[in-house]
Amino acid sequence: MKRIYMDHSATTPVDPLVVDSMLPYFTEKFGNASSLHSFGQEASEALSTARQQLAESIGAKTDEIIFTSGGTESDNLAIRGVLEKKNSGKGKDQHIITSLIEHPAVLSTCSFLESIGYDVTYVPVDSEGILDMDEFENSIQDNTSIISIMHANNEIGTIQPIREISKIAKENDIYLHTDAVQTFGKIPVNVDDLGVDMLAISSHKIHGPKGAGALYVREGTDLEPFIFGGGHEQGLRPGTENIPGIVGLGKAASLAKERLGNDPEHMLKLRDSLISKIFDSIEDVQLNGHSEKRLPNNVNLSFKYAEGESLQMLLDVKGIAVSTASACSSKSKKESHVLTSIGVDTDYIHGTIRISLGKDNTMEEIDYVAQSLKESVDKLREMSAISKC
Amino acid sequence: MKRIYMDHSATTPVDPLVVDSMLPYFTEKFGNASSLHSFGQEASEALSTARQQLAESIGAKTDEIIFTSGGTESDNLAIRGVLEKKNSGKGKDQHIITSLIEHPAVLSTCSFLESIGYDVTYVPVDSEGILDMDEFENSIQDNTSIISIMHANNEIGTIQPIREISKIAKENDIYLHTDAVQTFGKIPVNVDDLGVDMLAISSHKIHGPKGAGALYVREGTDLEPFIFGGGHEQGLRPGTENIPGIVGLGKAASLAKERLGNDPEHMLKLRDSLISKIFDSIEDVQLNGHSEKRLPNNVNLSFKYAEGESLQMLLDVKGIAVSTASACSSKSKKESHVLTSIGVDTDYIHGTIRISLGKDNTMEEIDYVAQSLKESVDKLREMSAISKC
Amino acid sequence: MYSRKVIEEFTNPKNVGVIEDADGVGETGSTVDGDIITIYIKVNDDVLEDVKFKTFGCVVAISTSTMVTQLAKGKTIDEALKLTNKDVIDALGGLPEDKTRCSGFALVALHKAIEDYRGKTAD
Ligand SMILES: Cc1ncc(COP(=O)(O)O)c(C=O)c1O
Ligand SMILES: Cc1ncc(COP(=O)(O)O)c(C=O)c1O
Ligand code: FES
Ligand code: FES
Repeated sequence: MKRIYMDHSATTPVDPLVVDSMLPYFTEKFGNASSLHSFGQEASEALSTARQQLAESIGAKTDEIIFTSGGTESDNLAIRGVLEKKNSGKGKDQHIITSLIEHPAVLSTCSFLESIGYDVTYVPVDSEGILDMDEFENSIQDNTSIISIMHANNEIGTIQPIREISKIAKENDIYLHTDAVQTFGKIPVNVDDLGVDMLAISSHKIHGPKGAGALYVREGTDLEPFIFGGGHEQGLRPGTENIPGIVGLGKAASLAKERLGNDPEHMLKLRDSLISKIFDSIEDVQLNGHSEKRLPNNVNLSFKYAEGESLQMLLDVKGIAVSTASACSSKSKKESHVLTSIGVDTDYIHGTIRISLGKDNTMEEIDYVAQSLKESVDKLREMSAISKC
Repeated sequence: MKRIYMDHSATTPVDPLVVDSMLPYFTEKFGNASSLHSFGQEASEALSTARQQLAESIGAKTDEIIFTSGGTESDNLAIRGVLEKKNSGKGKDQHIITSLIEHPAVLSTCSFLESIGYDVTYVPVDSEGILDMDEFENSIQDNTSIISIMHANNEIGTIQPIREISKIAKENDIYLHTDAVQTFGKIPVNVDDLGVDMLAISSHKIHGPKGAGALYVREGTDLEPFIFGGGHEQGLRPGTENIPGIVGLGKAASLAKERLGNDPEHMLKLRDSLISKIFDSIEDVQLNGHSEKRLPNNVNLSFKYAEGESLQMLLDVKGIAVSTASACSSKSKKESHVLTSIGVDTDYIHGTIRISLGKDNTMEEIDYVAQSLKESVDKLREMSAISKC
Repeated sequence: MYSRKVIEEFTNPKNVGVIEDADGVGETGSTVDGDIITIYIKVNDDVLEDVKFKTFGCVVAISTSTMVTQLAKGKTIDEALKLTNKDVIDALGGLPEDKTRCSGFALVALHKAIEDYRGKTAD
């Protein structure tokens, strides 16, 4: 059976060009970048090249890039790095502003910080997932040290007005971090245009390898590490550098940048076609998230009378991979905090799936998926104890 | 020029069998292990297999293995995980025991913990690098929460009496963590024989890929995570799992276990031959570390009147890769804390190199290295302002 | 990390050795720090006719030593005193930033050798 992958927000296949770029660094140029000998120099040159590639792709300087093990670590480093630095000797009288719909990498970090004495405000969003700007502005305090607002949401694809948020952050002289894990490669991500001080990237979401990520840290932003060891990555991220992973991330980033003119447009066409096909053929369905300020590859749908996990599994049997909520929480059946925050109706909330497109999906696949989705929803509704039928 | 790599304690080339095992997980079986669909299931099965391979190789149960991004992260998790757990609400009145010659992953973690209010004892070692057992026992306090002593040292290769240390830890009901990054694959590493509660492993030191590592956590050992996000790895290590990296680590671990009967013996022969050749041909040289309780692949030498970095570079020009101290610190010319702790003479300390052998080194290479080392030492001594000549 | 020029100078250093009847000798560093540089000069009519070095130290210590001797040789004492750290580093095609500390030692040794010579001739 031909399988169709439409869960690119969970992870992406590695681009064959990226794999090729990585291969020499496993068996031939395998040195430790800290070593002075020729093997080490090969590794450290590869590291520099990757840093340059990544920096260029987001409009940063090379020494503003800190390589990490992934998006989660980057988010942890941004928030905790700033607090730890400001904290030195000053106690925990610091305030953090974030949103209710952040990824667990940010939310769990914040709730840990709350548990050890920091003060956190979780700003709500409207019914399409856009940050409530009034509440945001009102939440600013004298002791606010960092604002962390994601660039786009991983479940519903809503894109936040980071530039406006940045203006307010700057007026108040507060560091702004954004989690760009879902936007990089799908919409333009330029650190100066966005006006952010920190920005998190994850390699495996942009056709790079898992196990690599980066944090952009604007020059002059004072951070402390939160993992301790040798002084790698400007003292901010210790541990022998994952050279093949970082090389892959660098390559993936420059490919993503190159393809920004084509891939997103292609995905957008597929997305809008899928949405209209579904709305044409299925009743009692709603699209969650924003109609325009939305990732070009995100389709988040809620069906009445059809449970999400069951729907996802029926599609899986047909060879179609989609997600119920975000992959992270799909093993533990809890209501998605994102869907709750945008106020999805209880009738709908349990029937939610996320379809996230990739550059290699085709219109043919869209047709098959729309068709399969209709069949599956029908089937579940027939079975359902609460459907109209 | 044929190059000879003798810096295996810094990092190792990935075994081609390991690369092969990883390849399918980049482009075909690329799913996110948290996803419920078939792509996710492939990933999660790979994760289980790797966990089983690693567990078997150290005599652990599968759910005692937490995958991390490397040895540094594993060490951080072990120490901070225990303290954080015990800490909940209780303040920082806890004591940590470690040694003076640990890797920076442990030492920097401890000095960070000291800086935020924890109490740390750094137990000294004797002139061959063995922990001072009397001082160790005397350092135990009522509030000692964790003991972290490395299995073998990365610079001088001295193997610690972990079993004896474990007995004392158990008598006092204190968790024992050991950093086995340098021993795994070189001497038997079995968590029950060693009697440890936690044990750190790094993939790239055992012919696995960089960017993967593991922490063994004995059943019943209470830990908190120190990175926050989704609930991966039993809630102890969030972030999308690095499947290719973990698959590679699993494969590398089972290969290392299989080859334990042959590889170490081979390295031992090369090691002893190299040492005797050097002592036969060069004057004013000393071997640092223990004569017997020593890694089979470690040769740490100090030469009078010949500076280490210069020596390393002359060898590099001849195509031979060795290290000056540990790769981690070789970029900043500071005296090695390990060499200082075992009391190496100032006449000798600056003339130190570490030669660390691998399973693929040959006796022919040993001859060439011994010869080249003699030439290089002679050359530097001729140039030296403080030699006898 | 090191430029090709540095490696070349380091592996094939010129002017290594002792001038037995030197007119001036200058030494910097200490065994405790792990670097000692000694520079010997032979002066004829205010010109540094010969300059030699002996160095125990890192790649930078050795390559700057040989470069300083090469730059100074044939110059008048005044010209030699005008040599800067930057001249030495440029002649080596640059040095890593974290090594700039030790790059100055050789020049200091040369200055000390000249001082030593002037001290002697002042008598
Ligand atoms: C918005 C967002 N932030 C952070 C992450 C975490 O990234 P990683 O899985 O690389 O740790 C993800 C993906 O899981 C994400 O979608
Ligand atoms: C003893 C020891 N512990 C920890 C580490 C850190 O491991 P990694 O580089 O995988 O973070 C190393 C190697 O650098 C080591 O030799
Ligand atoms: S019936 Fe299975 S999750 Fe509710
Ligand atoms: S002269 Fe001391 S490190 Fe270079």
